Amino acid sequence: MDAPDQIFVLLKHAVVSWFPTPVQPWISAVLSIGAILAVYPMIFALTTVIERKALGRIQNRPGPNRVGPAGFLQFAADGIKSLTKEDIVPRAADSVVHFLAPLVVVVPPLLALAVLPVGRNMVALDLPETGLLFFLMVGTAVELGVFMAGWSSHNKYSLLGAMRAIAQLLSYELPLLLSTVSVVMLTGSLSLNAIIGHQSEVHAGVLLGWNVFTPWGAAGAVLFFIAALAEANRSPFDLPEAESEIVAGYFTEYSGFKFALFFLGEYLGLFAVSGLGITLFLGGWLPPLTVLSWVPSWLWFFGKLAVLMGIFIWLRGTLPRLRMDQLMRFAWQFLLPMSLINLLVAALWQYSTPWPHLLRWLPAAILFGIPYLLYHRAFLRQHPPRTYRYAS
Amino acid sequence: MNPAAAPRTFEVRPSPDAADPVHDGSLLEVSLGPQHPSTHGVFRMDVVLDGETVVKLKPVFGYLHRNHEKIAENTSYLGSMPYTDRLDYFCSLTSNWAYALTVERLAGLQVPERAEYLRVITAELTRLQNHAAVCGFLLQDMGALGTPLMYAFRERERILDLFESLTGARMMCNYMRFGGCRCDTPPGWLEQARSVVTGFGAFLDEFEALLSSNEILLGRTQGIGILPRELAINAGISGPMARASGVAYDIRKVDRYGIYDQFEFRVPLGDHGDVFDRYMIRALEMRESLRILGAALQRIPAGPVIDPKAKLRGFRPKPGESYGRIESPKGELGFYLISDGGPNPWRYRIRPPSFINLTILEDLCLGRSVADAVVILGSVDIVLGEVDR
Amino acid sequence: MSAATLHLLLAAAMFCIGLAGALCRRNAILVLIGIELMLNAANLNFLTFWKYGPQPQPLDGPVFVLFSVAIAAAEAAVGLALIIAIHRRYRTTQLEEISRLRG
Amino acid sequence: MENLAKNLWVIPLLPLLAATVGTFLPRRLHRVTAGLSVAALATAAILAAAAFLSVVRGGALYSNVPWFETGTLSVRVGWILDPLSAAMLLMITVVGTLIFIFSTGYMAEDPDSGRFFCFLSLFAAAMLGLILSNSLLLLFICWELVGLASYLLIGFWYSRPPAADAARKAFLTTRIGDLGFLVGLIWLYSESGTVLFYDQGAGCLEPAALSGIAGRATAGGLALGTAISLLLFCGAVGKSGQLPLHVWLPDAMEGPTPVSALIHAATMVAAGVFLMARMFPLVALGGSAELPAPALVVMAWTGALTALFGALTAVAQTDIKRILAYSTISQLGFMMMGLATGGPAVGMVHLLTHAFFKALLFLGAGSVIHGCHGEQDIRHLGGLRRRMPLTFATYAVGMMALSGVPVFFSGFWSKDAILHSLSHWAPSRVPFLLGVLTAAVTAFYMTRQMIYVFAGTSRGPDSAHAHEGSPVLTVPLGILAGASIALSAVTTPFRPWLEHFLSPASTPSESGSVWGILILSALACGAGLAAGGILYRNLGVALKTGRDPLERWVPRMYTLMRDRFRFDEFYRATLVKWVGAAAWISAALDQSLGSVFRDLASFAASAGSWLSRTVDQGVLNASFDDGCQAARDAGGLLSRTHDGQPQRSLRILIAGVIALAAGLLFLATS
Amino acid sequence: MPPEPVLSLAFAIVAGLVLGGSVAAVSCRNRVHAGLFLAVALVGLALVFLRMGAEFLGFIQILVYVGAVAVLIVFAILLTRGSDSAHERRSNAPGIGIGLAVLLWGVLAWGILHRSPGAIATPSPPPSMAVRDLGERLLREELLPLQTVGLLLTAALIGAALIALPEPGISPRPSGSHGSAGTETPPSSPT
Amino acid sequence: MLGGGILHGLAVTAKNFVGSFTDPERLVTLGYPEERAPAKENARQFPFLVFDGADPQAGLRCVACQICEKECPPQCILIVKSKTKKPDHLGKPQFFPATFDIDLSVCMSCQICVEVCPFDAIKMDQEFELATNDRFEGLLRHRDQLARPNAHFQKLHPTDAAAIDARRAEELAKAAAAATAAAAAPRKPAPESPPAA
Repeated sequence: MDAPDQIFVLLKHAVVSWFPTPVQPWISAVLSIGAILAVYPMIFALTTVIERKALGRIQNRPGPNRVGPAGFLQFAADGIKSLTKEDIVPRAADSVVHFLAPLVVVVPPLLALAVLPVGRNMVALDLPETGLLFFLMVGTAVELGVFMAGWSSHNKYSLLGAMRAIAQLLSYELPLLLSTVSVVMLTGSLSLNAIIGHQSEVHAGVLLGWNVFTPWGAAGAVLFFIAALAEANRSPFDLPEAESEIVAGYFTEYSGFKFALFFLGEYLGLFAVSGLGITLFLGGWLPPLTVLSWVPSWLWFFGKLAVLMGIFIWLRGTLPRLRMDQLMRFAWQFLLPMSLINLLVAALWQYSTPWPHLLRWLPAAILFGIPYLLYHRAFLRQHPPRTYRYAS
Repeated sequence: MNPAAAPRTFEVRPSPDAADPVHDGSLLEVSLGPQHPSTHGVFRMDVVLDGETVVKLKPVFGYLHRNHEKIAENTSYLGSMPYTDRLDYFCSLTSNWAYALTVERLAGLQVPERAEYLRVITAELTRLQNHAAVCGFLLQDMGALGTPLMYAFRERERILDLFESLTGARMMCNYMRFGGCRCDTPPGWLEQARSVVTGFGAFLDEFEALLSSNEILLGRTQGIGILPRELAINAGISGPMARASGVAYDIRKVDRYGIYDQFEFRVPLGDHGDVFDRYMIRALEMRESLRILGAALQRIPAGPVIDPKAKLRGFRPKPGESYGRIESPKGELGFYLISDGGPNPWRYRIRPPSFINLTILEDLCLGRSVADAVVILGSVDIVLGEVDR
Repeated sequence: MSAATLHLLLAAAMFCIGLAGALCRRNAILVLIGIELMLNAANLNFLTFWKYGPQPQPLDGPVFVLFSVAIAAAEAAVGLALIIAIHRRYRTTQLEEISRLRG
Repeated sequence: MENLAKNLWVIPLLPLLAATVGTFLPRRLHRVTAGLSVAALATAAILAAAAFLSVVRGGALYSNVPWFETGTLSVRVGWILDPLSAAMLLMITVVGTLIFIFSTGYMAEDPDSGRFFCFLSLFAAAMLGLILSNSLLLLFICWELVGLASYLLIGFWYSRPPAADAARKAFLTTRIGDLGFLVGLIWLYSESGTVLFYDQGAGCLEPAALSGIAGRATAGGLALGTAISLLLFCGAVGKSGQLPLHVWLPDAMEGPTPVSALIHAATMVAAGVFLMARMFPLVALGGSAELPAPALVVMAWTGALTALFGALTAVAQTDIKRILAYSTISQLGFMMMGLATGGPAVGMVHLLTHAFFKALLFLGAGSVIHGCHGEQDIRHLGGLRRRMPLTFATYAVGMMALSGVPVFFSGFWSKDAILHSLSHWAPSRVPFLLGVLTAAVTAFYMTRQMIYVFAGTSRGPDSAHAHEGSPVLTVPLGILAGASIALSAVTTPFRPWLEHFLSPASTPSESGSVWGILILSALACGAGLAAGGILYRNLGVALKTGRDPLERWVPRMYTLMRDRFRFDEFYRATLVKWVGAAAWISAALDQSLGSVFRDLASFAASAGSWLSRTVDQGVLNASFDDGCQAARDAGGLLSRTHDGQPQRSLRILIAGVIALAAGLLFLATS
Repeated sequence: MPPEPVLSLAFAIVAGLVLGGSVAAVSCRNRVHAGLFLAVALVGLALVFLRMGAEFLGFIQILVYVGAVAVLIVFAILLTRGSDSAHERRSNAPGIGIGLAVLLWGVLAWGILHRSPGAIATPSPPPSMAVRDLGERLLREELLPLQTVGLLLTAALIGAALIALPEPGISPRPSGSHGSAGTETPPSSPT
Repeated sequence: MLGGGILHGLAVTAKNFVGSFTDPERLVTLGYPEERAPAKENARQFPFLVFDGADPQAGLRCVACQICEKECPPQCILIVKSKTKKPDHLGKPQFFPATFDIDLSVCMSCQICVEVCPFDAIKMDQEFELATNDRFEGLLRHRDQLARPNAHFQKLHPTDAAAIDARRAEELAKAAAAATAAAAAPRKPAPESPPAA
């Protein structure tokens, strides 16, 4: 009945069942790993092209349009180029660490992607107890990789970039974690599948109970994605690689394939954290309307991912970058308090379950509204509207 | 042992002067440039950083030095004209004008009215495209990934199209001549210019919607790189930079050169003198330029474009000296010439606004972060062709 | 040899390696690294007894480890902050050069 | 009634709110803050009066509420309104309100007075909370808050080093007592399982718990109740300035005078006495009339010594506020004595009466200081009787109350009650004699002060131009003076209403002995007054020599008293030295232990090198120098382990750990 | 479930990782390498935890130690660079330290191997760790310690921030002529 | 409102994103090798030498007067005057450049040579795709490479060319008239006078 939905699951079962029982778990794992290794880098490749094209369009340019149909094979050209470029290791660099750094940056996002449920019954590594924790854990390893890259290059720009990156990653880790905590709190589980399951209840006939449709979920999603942008070094938080200031940050001294690996790692990280956001707030692979449940679940997941990527590209094409102190202040003075408030809102939401719906929104509106107004006032005090006079 | 085979290991040895914080490692000395994505050409800032805070900044330039003044002293008066294009290669027409103005004063040439109008039109168009591009570059330095820059360039291209059809080149226009302009407008040029000017107004609205209320931009630019009014005056700062610090100094108003006294326009002034004011002053000046352009394109008379007395070959002004200055988009651009009656100027000297405006860079950047230094540099609006000459 | 013994031996070895580091290194941060290793060896011991040992309460070991991890994090933060402050003041992180407090 | 008990928390909350609001008010609105504080405390006073009346009508009541629950532990707090707290409540709010009103005049010119009133309100709130709490925990929190507030207030002029030092001293000294208090508190909690005083039979001061404590002994043979009581008494000693820990009290005069009034009359020092009164069921555990509980004996002796010490010290002081401070110490000793010998009612009555007239005296002193532009040295004052008649009159009332001038002044009656209970105290007669002596000395030094300040002619430029303050300053004085006199109506032994109210069970004293003690007490007072009057009658002449008349009479004694019996010097010479010595010893131990190790190591190395040398010479025929060099190398290598590094200590520690572990294992396996 | 072999290959690998990482972390001359090896050792330890079925703790281990502590350490190394050469000077009496450590290990190993092996090796039913149970335990029985630890962490955070904040007056700004900054100039270490 | 500016900016970029598909005014980029901007008559790149008629050698207008060589600001022109003479379009014997080299790697396209040339012999070409591997010889243009027929000039700069051609025709006619008026000297046939445009 739901053949398109479960097609990959069935396919895998079919393939696995060809093998003798003792090796079946291994085959299953290999297949899952293979799928992750095939799908996400492919999406990465496509995303780079689409991003460049979309940025071009935002900037009134056509974007890459030479290689392949409408330029869509550009990634292949880029890949071949980066593979064939000379791999330059600075003489002063710490060559072993320099070599390992891109690997340390690429592997954790791949691991993290393994626990993301991309569709019904489609998760490579199901950790019913600790799925979310595993995800957050592997995310932290990236910091070390970034540091290794920046330090081993023996370049001042790299060092500055690495310092910025670590400060940024450490600071935004906190709001990211705290905004996921609200979900965990209300779901009562660290399992990503359980979190999706929790969001599957039907409200008002059509809308599913995605977390983003609750006040704490909406705010949490916004906070989460802001922090996710920073964790993934995306504009406007791309300070660690701010080219106008520190050339390319921690991977200034990388070239060729290693550079491509950093690029890959960054995008995989973005996918992973976006996928987590989808799972936590946007209902994972659940459709938005019950009438649309005939669409395969994995399509929903990847569709949501695509929409998120589109928004990220859009943001990247619009916003200037923050300064380091503003970045840190934003994390500690805005995101962190707000995510703490969000926790409070989530708790209130939980305790106000018997209340009428409109009344349940009220505390959230107040709790978010007042700090928002305060921030607004503070901003206005710092940046009052200016008028200009003219010489007589 | 072969001395050429240097050891592969690299060790940061403490300098003998251990008290020097640069060498004991607490400060970081970084050379931004001359090949750095944000230095607007081959400019270099030797920056000493404490963390990310600039504690010392030394502007280093000269990488683009072309011996312009000495070449001009060994070239005919006319032969220097194309070189002025290359001073400020964003604004070749205003450089042309400044040089032509100076030589005209030296030689006592009159400029026909149509030529004056053409000069005003091209100069204001130059101002438009320069300011638009500078605002774009400023945002680029802030990491806006080129979107505002691309919008600015889209409009700039339209203006460059106008220049190309008028002068034959998009950037190295070489258009002015002593006593007028090299050639008259091609047919349909004025209409095209009017439509470009109209479109530019719409572009400005969009540009300001994109940027002027953007919180990140406000945060990045307000209160940054404050240039006090006194310092601006004492350091001889001119152009939008001085006006952003509240110095009411616009040579179009002060000198009323050309026919600027026939146009209505205002000179916007800032009160804070920070990066945001410099950006906004440029945006407001573009609006004023649009007013001038509208009027000039409306009123331009027919007639010759060059003084018939002007000689192209064998141009030898009588001995004397003159200083001519105009309000270039970057500030006061002045030429100083001494003629000994020969075919070449005896002394040829330029007062480039970019260079003078750059001198206070360290004052603006000290105590701010590298990111601010880059933005401040972007707001100064320099072109290295003019700085290094 | 039982699994418990093996794990305990591993923990002991880790502890002693950390100890050697804490005893021998001159740099304060490296000493801190040794101390971290010792702390983690203790954690391993707790878990070993939780897993293989007699259990008065089922979750004693993990709870203890959790607290130990939290406190270790605080310790590391404060320790490193101290080292950085000392570095800023005396421009060294060598233990024997930081001797202002010696009698 | 129930409502009243449930809503008692409003009373401390009012000043607390005033403090909170005042904190957030901008500095320039300090008048608003002051007004708010006065209004809050005045409202609290009205509520307190209502509460007092209800207690008079209906007796004690309390209410407990759960505060928070952590896991299996549930912490409950509660409010209690019994005669003890009701009387204290009324006293604190009334006296406090008057002091607040006085402060609005006194501090009017200080730009920081907003802060001052915030602290004052916090002080009052903490004290009220302390009075009302039915829970050791809450009481302790308020206790510490009182300490904090006093620290803030004493150091209010924190830019003046003496003020900052005094604040620190007060904080640290009381902290020593608090340490004992905390230990006692925890002990009590662990023994009784509750922190509530009264909880329908389950509270720690109720018979069930007390009987559980009674009869049990600690490791040293001390009764459990006594041990806990003594620990709690440590806190009271610290807070109430009893003998070894009194040193902070005089120094606390560095704060603004209204603060001194508040600390010495109504709040801080009263806390200790109040604590002992509150805990009296526990303190008196296991005692009888013939053989009082050991804790009570300690208290009585401490009080007696403190009383005499304070009085004697006050005799030789020259700072108007210091005299009062030592008199407070002395009176606190009286209270402790009364508490220990006659039960809580006796001590508390003196506490209440003393609160009024001591507040009166301090505010009077404040008025004098205010009128004399900050001059505090009585040698430079004088002749103020004519210049400040109102202050003089009220001050005289306060002085007579404190001295115990018979019949009309409440101090006489309350002191008399204490002397009376002392005279019946079974263990010893000495405290009684000390008490009588103290009473005489009290009258003496107060006379001395009066003469110095108000009589004769002015001896300084500031007192020459003294003037009476505004009504804001004088009206509270008048009210307090009236109260000091009026209170005698309810404290006489013939109609001891207050005493009965506080402790209905206390037995009425026999009238015969009453008269004896009354007369004795009046005689003592009269002797003191007379001695003072005679000795200081020609003060102006006497001071020409630059020496106090008493100093001429008993110079050595006078010096000793002037130097406060050299307590501070004693502490400096002992405690501080001891700490230093301990540090020195441990350092020396460190050194010598290291040397021992080093010597052992080098001896081993020498032995090794001797061996190697022998082998060298014998077998390899190597030179003597080589052997020495080897020895030096080895010794040097080993001695490098002792270069004054933290790691050296770590090494020794680890060696010890290894030895210990090996020994234990060896013992365990064998 | 079959009883797992005592000395499995997996254990050998993770134990090797732990021990190798530890040894390298304390013996590396390059400080940053030492920090990175610490991370390796701690990851190895996390793997040991995972093998013991303490998933949650293993992840927490990596989250806290690798993600925070190790990064902090290398960051601190970076911040304090330049005070002395990037490479460590020779150790502080390595013989004694190593000797003591080996001795201690010997004693401990002796104790582990000989001290009532029965008490340790009695395998009780293999415990499992449900995160929910852990949370319940923490929030019910251990709430007070948990709050205390929270307080401690907050205090540590604030304290660390305060300590690491640059003291006014001794920041090494080259203000004009160096060394004339004031009386607060740090004493230069004797050579 | 806080964040409003960012939303504003997002709206603008969204408008541009959509506009780049729908509004040709926004998407102004040309796909260069295939698409080219319309040629502008005034556009100038590098100089070339105009010759009349079919024979680049015979019809070269340049008389090797060397004014351009002297006026050229970067001095990228090298002219060696011929030893012999050849008749110009009016039949007057003139020198001609034995060598006429322009180093395009030096030339800065300023058009001053064109302006100072009294013979309308040197004009600006619009060719710009000159990339070469050889930066010395590859960009050094010799006389024969520089020579372009007048038709080329007419195509590039029609207005200019028409005026010049008219003037030259006039001169020719004047010269012819003078010749007929003089009538003494045998008439030298002018080399194929160009047809007037």
